[in-house]
Amino acid sequence: MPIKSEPVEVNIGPQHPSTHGVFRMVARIDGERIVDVKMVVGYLHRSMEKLAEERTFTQNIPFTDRMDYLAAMTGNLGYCLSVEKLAGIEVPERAQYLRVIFSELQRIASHCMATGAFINDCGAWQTPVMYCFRDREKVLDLFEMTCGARLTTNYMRIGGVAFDIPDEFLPALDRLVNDDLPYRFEEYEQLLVGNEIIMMRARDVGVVTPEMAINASLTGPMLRSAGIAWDTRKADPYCVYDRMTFDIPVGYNGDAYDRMLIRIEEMKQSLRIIRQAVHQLPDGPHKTDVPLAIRPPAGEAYSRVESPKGELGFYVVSDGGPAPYRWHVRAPSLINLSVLKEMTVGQTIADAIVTLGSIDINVGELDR
Amino acid sequence: MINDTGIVVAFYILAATTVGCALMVAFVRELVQAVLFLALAFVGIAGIYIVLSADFVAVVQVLIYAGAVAVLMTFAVMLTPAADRKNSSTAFWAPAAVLAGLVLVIIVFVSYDTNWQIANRPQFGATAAALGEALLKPYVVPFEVASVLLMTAMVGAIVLTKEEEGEDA
Amino acid sequence: MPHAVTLTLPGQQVADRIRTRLPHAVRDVQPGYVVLEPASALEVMAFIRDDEQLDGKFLVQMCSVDQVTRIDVVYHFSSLAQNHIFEVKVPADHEQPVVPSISPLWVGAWLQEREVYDLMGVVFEGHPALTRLFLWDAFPGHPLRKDFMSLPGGQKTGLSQFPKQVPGQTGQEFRPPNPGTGQ
Amino acid sequence: MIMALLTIITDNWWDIRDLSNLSHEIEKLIGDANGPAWLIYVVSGLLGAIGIVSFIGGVAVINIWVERRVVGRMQSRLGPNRLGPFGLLQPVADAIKLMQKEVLMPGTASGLIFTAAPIMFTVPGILLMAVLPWGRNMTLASLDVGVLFLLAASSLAALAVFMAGYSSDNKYALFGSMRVIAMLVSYEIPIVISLLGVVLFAGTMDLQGIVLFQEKYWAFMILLQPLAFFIYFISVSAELNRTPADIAEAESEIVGGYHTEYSGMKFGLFYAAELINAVVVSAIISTLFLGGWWAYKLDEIVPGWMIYIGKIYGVYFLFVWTRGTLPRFRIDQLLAFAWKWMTPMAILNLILVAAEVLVWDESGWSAGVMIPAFVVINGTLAIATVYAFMRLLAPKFERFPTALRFYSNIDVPSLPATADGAARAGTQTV
Repeated sequence: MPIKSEPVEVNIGPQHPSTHGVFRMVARIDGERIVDVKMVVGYLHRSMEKLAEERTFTQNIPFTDRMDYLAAMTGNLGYCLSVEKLAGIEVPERAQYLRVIFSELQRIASHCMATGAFINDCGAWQTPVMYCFRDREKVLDLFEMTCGARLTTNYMRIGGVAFDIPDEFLPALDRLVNDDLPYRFEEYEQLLVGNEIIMMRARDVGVVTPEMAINASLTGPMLRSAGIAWDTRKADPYCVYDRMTFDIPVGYNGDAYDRMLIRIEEMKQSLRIIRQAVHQLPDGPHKTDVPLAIRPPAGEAYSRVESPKGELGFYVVSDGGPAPYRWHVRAPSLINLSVLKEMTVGQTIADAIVTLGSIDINVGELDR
Repeated sequence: MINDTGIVVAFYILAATTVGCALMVAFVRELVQAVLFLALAFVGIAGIYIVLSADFVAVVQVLIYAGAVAVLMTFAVMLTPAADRKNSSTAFWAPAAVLAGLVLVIIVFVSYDTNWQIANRPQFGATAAALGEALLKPYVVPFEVASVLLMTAMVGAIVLTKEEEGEDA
Repeated sequence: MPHAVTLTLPGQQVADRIRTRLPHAVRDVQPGYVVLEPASALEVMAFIRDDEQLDGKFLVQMCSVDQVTRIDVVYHFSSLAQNHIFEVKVPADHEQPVVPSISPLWVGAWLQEREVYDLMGVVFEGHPALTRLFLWDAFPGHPLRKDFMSLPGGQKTGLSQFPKQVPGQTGQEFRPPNPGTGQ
Repeated sequence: MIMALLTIITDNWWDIRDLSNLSHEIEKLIGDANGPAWLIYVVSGLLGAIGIVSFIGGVAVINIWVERRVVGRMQSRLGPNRLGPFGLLQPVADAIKLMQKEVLMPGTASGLIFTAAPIMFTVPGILLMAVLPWGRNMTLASLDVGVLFLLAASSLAALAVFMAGYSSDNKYALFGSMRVIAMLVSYEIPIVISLLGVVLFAGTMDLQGIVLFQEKYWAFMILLQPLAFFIYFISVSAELNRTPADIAEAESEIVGGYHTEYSGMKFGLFYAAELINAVVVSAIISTLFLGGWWAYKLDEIVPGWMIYIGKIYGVYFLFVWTRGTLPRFRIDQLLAFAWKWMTPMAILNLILVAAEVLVWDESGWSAGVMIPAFVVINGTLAIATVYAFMRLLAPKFERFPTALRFYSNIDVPSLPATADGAARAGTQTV
């Protein structure tokens, strides 16, 4: 007579070391296998979209830092681009190059964090996280040097960048990009990529097929790991990305291991972009003068940016007043989770944790 | 040799704990506690072996019984549905008590009947080597038969569980 | 071959394409977007996804805008193969907004529809698990609506601060009593 | 009498190189003062016990510091250095913090088992210490079934884990304990068989005997039995549930494992027991494989037990090293690893050793020839078997991960519209 075992409901989160913030996953498991996954979000919901309706366009910029607090620069950039598109503002060359440099630096910092946290979910007792944090600190020092803040940078303005870069920025950036980080990434390559245990833990875990990826509108490393070569910087080049030559890493079988590889490769590509951008950095004003309470013409605009988590879109509707009439953010973390059920049902809890780590969600952006 | 008082005292303590645990196994309410008392009884028996300076058998007793059989029992207990985890009293306790009383009487009678002599043999040397010799020299056939029996038992167990999985899949 | 830079299809081109299959599905055509008839919205969506010229297989994003007289549900579709993007709106009544759910067609819409329902109150028929996403179920009202916690006259919150009203009239009922003074 | 005892200990402490000197001295002393005969056993037994328990107390405290410091250095950070010089008082602070913490017990927990579990988890660790040889004849109890005694004591841990898991009546704890028991039981077999290989070679099960064997034939056992060492090290690190096998308290999965509900000194006991077990196991490894207190000519100059402790911390560093760097296996990979890799390899090793011992006895060649021959043969065979197993059993991953494809521009294949989302509608409760 087979042993009768009824499924047990297990709560993973909201206060759990490996859910990257207050994200709760209620998994019903039968023995080790997961039967059903239900996710509960909203613990960090600050209703930013309502608040933004009562502040001027410039006052809304700090909101974008607090959404994806690990990739503040790309958040700022996305919002500023959408308002500039709405108001038809021209951004000087130097500001565009600075924007590219800083969003690529932010991508390195965020991917460092993602890789470290992912390996930590595989169980490696904080050692890789410490290495990744050490490298991330170097990038954050550069941010602090220019805009005073490490995490919530609030560096971009509508029409350009808040401050021009100080004199010691370029030599520090040069030292970081040419002498330090390339060897760090090789170190990751040797330590993590060939590691059998990680291959065993991450191979064929959380697999996404290309069709499902497109249908579930996944973006960023999730889409590229499924084998679809799509990158907003290439498809819809904003700022001066069309003058940069870089490659898009694309995976084969859409599992957690491919996503990790993609993130490490993307960090290398970012280095390439930064080198080219620093090489072509022109002089000139870093910001066009835009009135503080800008009143863009009534209308709507949607613009998107390739943030480390995926495609971050801003849909801004204005009615001619100083405040946006409606302000919607396309959060890649939330939409990348729509396939969570396909990826985890049928696998064990340990795999579910690894899958969640590989999606690299950021709860600030998820809950907005 | 420590003179006899030390050994006798040790023996009585160990005997008391073993019998006490065995009784507790029967009477304790919680089934899981019963299993743990069983493990304690096994360790008590190993202690008695040590008092008889049969060290190899004592260590093997701990390894086999306390280490493996007790864990097996716990798995068995864990697999029983939580409802009847209680050490519920069955209706058969009357006949069981009679039977137990009968066995007790027989033991007491036999222990009084035989005339025990202190075997004046020298102190036991290392028993492990002697056991090894005995197993492989005079008693090698029963040793091999026993191992074959164990093997068939294991294979049988695997086949049984295998079949069960077959149905579920 | 995909366009070098993402092309935003003009509303007119999208409308003509839709009209070839469903003549009277389009209510209004604007330069940037197309407004659909809510009744036949589902067939249009299916057509958008399966048509090889529009090829709207990738739902970029969906959200809702409260236009005081009606509520617009805004969809952005894009075709990764041809690298173009276009916008479609489905209007709904302001008091009881009901819009057909596109979750059977796009898996990505599951969470986004729940979010729109949670924050704007638009009911999507056909969505298998339409519950609140961020707020707790007993939350009164839908925050993103313009008339949420506003004067009975439906005054737009906008930039002007709330005029000092009698407490208990506009949302003060959610404020816990002040432990010190007790109100 | 006390003064005489003190003089023994103080003036020629250098000579206390092994316990036997001490017990002879005491015997002579008690003999002169014609005390009762049994007092000698009691006093020397007591001395040995105090020695070992204080060693364990010291080890449990020092190891907390060693582990945190070493893992800290591995992670390019400093590790505790605030309290006391180099943070040496940090473990003391931890101990005090744990002691003064309130010990909580879940209401529905069965009290007796709940309190008995940490004790039962610590006792085997300390029991094992009695059998280990610290000096030439400095062993508290040189049983001639020493190795078997080690296995028996370490098999009790499975029961203690179950008691902890079951009695704390918490879903996570139950998961953790069930996983650990499954692992302990399945890793016991490779341990037994690999130790059997060592015992076969040394001929005796008495640990002191094994060390003397290594001294007689002038070779560490690890050279003669590399495969046994490899299997034993991995299986025992799984038994201790340290990384890469610390699924018991896999914090990223089920938080805390079987000691989730414990707090205060009970948790302190669990934590200390884990460290003590680690030290005891590294002591066993250094005895069986690295020659215990004997180190070629060194043990004439330096007292045996100093070399021994040096080796213990050497092996302990290996454990800390693997703990600091390797990610964790999943439970089913771990069990498959135990049954598919460890057990067959151990049996293979046993067969090889038996054949070699037979050849050695029958042929009668002198040890001078046989020992180097065994070293060479066993070395190559060990590497060969591990490589063969890797080739045979390794999952069909490509040896080198498929490199990513690089696109200079976007390229999206026109895929058919995916399977209708409606099919998924029924089950979806996202």
